[in-house]
Amino acid sequence: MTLQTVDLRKAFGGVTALDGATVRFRDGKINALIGPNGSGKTTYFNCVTGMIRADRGRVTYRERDLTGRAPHVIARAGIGRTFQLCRIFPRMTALDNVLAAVRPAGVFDALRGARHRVETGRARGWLTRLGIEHLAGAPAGTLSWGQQKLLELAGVLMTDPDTILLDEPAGGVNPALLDRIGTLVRELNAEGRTFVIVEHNMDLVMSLSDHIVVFDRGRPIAEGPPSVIRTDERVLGAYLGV
Amino acid sequence: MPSGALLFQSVVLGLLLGGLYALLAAGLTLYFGIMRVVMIAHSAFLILAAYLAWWWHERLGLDPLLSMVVTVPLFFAAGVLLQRMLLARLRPATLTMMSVLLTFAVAVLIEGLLGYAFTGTQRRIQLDYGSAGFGLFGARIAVVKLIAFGLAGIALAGLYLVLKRTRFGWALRATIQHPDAARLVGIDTERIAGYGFGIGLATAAVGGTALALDTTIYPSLHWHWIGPLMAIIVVGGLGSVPGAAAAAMLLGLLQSLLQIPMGTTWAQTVFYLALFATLAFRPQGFFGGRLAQRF
Amino acid sequence: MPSVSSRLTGGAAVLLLATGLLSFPGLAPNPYVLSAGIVVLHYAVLATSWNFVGGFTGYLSLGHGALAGLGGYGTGLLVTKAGLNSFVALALAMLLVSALAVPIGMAALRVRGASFVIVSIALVLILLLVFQSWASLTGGSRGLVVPRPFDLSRPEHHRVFWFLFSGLLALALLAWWLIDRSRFGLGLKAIREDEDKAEALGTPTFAYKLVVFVVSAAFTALAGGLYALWFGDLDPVFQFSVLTGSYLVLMALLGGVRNLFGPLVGALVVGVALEYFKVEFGNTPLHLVATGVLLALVVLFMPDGVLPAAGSLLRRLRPAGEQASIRDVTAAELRERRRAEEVRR
Amino acid sequence: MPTTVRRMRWATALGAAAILALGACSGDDEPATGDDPIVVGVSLPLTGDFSEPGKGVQQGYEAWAKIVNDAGGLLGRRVELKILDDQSNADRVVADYEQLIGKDQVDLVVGPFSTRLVVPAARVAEEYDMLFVEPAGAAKEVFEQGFKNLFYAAPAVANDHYNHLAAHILALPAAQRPKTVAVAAMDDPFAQGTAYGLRDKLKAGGLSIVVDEVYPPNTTDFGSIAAKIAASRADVLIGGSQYQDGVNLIVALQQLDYQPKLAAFSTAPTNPEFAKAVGNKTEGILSPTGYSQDAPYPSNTEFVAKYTAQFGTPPEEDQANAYTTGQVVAAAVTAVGCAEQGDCQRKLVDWIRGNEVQTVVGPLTWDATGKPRGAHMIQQWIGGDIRIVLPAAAKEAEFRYPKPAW
Repeated sequence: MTLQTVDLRKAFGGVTALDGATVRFRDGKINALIGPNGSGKTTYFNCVTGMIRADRGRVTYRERDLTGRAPHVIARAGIGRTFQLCRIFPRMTALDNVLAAVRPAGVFDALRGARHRVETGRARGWLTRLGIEHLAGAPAGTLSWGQQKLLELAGVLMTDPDTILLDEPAGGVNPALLDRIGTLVRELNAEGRTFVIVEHNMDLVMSLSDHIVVFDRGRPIAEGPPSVIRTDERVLGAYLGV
Repeated sequence: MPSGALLFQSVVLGLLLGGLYALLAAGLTLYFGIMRVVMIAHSAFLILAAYLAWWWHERLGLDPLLSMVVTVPLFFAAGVLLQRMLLARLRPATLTMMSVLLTFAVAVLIEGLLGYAFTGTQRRIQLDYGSAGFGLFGARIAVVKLIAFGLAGIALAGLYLVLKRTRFGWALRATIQHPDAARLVGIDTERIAGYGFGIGLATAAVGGTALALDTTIYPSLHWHWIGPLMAIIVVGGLGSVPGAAAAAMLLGLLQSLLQIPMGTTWAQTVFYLALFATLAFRPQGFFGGRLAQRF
Repeated sequence: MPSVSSRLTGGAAVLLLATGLLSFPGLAPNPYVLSAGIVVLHYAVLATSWNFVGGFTGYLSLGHGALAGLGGYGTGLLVTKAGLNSFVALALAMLLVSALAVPIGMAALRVRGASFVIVSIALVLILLLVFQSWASLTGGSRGLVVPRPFDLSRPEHHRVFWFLFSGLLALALLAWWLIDRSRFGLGLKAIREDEDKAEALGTPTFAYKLVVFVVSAAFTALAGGLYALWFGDLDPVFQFSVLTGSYLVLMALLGGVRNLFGPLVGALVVGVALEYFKVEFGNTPLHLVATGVLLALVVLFMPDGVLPAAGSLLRRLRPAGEQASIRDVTAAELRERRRAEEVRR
Repeated sequence: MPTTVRRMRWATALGAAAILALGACSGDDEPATGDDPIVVGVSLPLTGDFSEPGKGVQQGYEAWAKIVNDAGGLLGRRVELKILDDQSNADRVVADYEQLIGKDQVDLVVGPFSTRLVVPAARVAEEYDMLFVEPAGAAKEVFEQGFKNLFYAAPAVANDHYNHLAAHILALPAAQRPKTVAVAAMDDPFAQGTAYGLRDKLKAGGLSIVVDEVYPPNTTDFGSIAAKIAASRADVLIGGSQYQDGVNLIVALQQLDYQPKLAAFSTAPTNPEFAKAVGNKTEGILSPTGYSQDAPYPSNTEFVAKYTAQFGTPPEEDQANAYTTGQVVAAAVTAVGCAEQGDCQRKLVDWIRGNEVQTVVGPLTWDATGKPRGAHMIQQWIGGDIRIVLPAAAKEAEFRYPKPAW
């Protein structure tokens, strides 16, 4: 039914980043992907979204085989993602950053003005919802770190994805904003969007997620609801290096 | 049908030429490995070194090979300065593109200055042993070509030893493979990158001297070299020194052999065809080089 | 939303340009000045055409001289060998070059930056070889003489071609402006800013790049073909010269690649400067030195060009002019973050 | 902050430079001088690929202007040269003549160097109805463009350079006559013209062409071509060379120890640097020449003496060709009695077409396309010196065949 991978494997030179990752996420839920540094979480995201081609294994989403497809194809299949270190288009305005996610329906549609009324309205709507509407005209590079993270999310939401992969949404974010992001994820989830979140902030993970997958050395070692994961010995072992 | 002697002669010439290509391509691929910089000015420095060797011979009457005593350290310093003063100032986000333009500008600058200093006249070192040669299994090998090949071989071997056997080489390889990890273990990557550039340019000094022994030089000659060299580093896999050396020998040999049926001009196209074929079918190159995929 | 003032500036620029283009032939004191003007205008068209790729996607091609040369030779050969009408040949040559740009683009754009530049330079060098060697078709180094399309005296010939080039420039500017404000243009600019990110948002980056490369090639070929009809003598050495491509890059960068009129302004400055260097230092290769130094300075200190630099200068004169410096700081931050990200990957 | 400030400064500086450049380029039209010299415009490749021969041509023109002026000028007016640099570039050469004729309003124009540049330049002159005598466009293509105002000021076009040699070889008894020919020519209209002129005549005479190579002008490595030629063991070697390529090919052949019975190279062997460049292994090498310092024509004696006094060395072929160009123009101007743009140019053209001109390379006449009617002399390196060996009437030494080893 949902996003799943079978035996995903990826090595960089001699270093194995993914070592047979077989994972199935829960549709309509907030999933979390945790694990110690270097356990392959970001590589996993990159393989799922087509940024990196896996050496072996399959990626399927809603019965569709997405293995080896280009990133834009995967994005159009309904999987949106943010990046670990928040990537925006720094020399474009915040509004244009969001509008850049509009997908033209054809050649003539592509040549229509970028600031079309309907889309601009939608884009402003997302900016408003994320609380950065007042910055719509500012070059994105001049926004603060937190504002950039929100802006990136606005861009992803503009593509109207069913599933959203967030790579460390809490990284470098102040507590007030952290709360807002948490609330936002819950709201969006309630509207029917599935989340997969890579995160180191355990408080956020435990309070937010319905289902947790734990990675170690490029493969899942445990999964389950927060209550189970919290007490799993293998997880503790992985984190403590036992 | 070409005779066996001609074929063998062409193989010998191709190998001798390939050696020089290998040395020059090694320098070019070193820069790319260190900084993701496509160093257009590499062949301009090559011609500069050739001019210095020529000048050395012409004015001082000394053997051009001795000019390396001056040019190699000089080029090393120039490489360090080039990296530290110019390339390090570029914004990382646009480094690859802008460095091409910057080194292109340096190449044009060198060409202009060479033209200003020595005019556009073609120059050639006249050596007593310039037309000497000896026979080998029916092929004839010119002494100067053999010296050039020997120089290239020694310089390549030296480069290999520096990279593989010294602490500096270890740091350099670490910088190439993982700049941030290298920084974490206490390597001053900026300085190492500078020295890496110096070594790259020093190979151009050796190559230029080797080139000057047996060919004519003129200021705009560097365009003639940069195309094949860039093709070689792409075919070899951007950033892979052994890959570049292997591709250089192969393409040099191929060029030499193709000259028999196709003539010199068409034979040169082999480099570009290999370049396009590589990018179209195997962008990561044919001899490894994991960097290529992303550039 | 474009503000009223920026619309006014834009309108004034268009008006100024139109007036300049229409009145120059009348003002030129002699045919020489007019012909020198055509050379600059030709550069302006080429630089604007180059800017479809360079400005929108950030891919800097050093090989556009080759596309212009192909347009020129294509037009010339279709006139001389196939006996076509000059302007039919021009249009057909444009289509042929566009078609050829597809496989070239596919090889060059598949991978990122560095390979693109390498291919663009290789394109010039390989075409030089082919057009020199394939003498039975191209005339080789003997050159190709392209017949004049009109039977006019030389000054009249110049005047007609001035207006033809002006029309082509207007067309190129119009097309650039249309793309600039379109969704397609926004996608291209996103590629320039962050190609991975643009693709992650669903933009088919490869197709976008390819399309805009072909559009750029088409305009470049038109400019080259028109030049061939005007100039009459084609020689591979001059048609397929890396230096031509570098002049285009210099012009566009100097003027500002993100600005509609940037390449035009750059062509004006560089074109006039080339003429000036020739007058001042004609007997030496110092024009190369000057070109090199200028290019290096632009790359090091003004990668955004004079127009944006002048714009931010104006902004600084007003009180609230902190934006530019803020952006520099963030760019530096961004760099650190990118680095850190690559470590973890 | 610092970056921004620095950027500003550059913007200002560049803006100022641009304004200066614009100012400097506009409106420096020269006022006509009172005593009204005859201004002769010429564009020469003083930089770029052809800069070396370009300088030779320049010296020839300068010598001509000086000698004419020392003798009182033309029609009582001083001759003044206006020389522009075309950087060996066809775009520039056209702009230059455009400038000379349109802006500077010169009275006469003469030709640039190299066939590649002559054709575009001649078209400008043609379209402004200017007489165009040129010293360097020797390839046959120049005369196939339908130019009506063009004249080549030398004894013969490239294809006819070796006529005397071809006739001599084909006249040899069958037993001695060479059988096989190897040709290597630079991809250049002039160099190919000379080589192919001889090649085609020998082929028509029954010799077989075993190697026929073309190399681009920028070739520096001749190893492979030399290997092919050496492997063919051809009796006759024809090199269509400019200068350095000829030297390189000869050295590469010597490295392979190839010894032909006859070796002919265009232009290279007549260069004063040649012997030193090939390590003095010059024995027997042939070359055509349109000019000899020792030629007995009266104006030549004067030219050699005065040129040597002016420049310290005797003139070479490039200088002589430029001088000849000047002589042809001067003869026409003197005969017609005018030198300015307009109708006068037509009269000058008509006069040259109908008359014979005495020059330092002998008497010259032209056909309707501007092609001179004559052939070159053949020189051969003998005992460390280059001597005229053909035609028999002009020979300074005996033609040596087969040539001694080099």
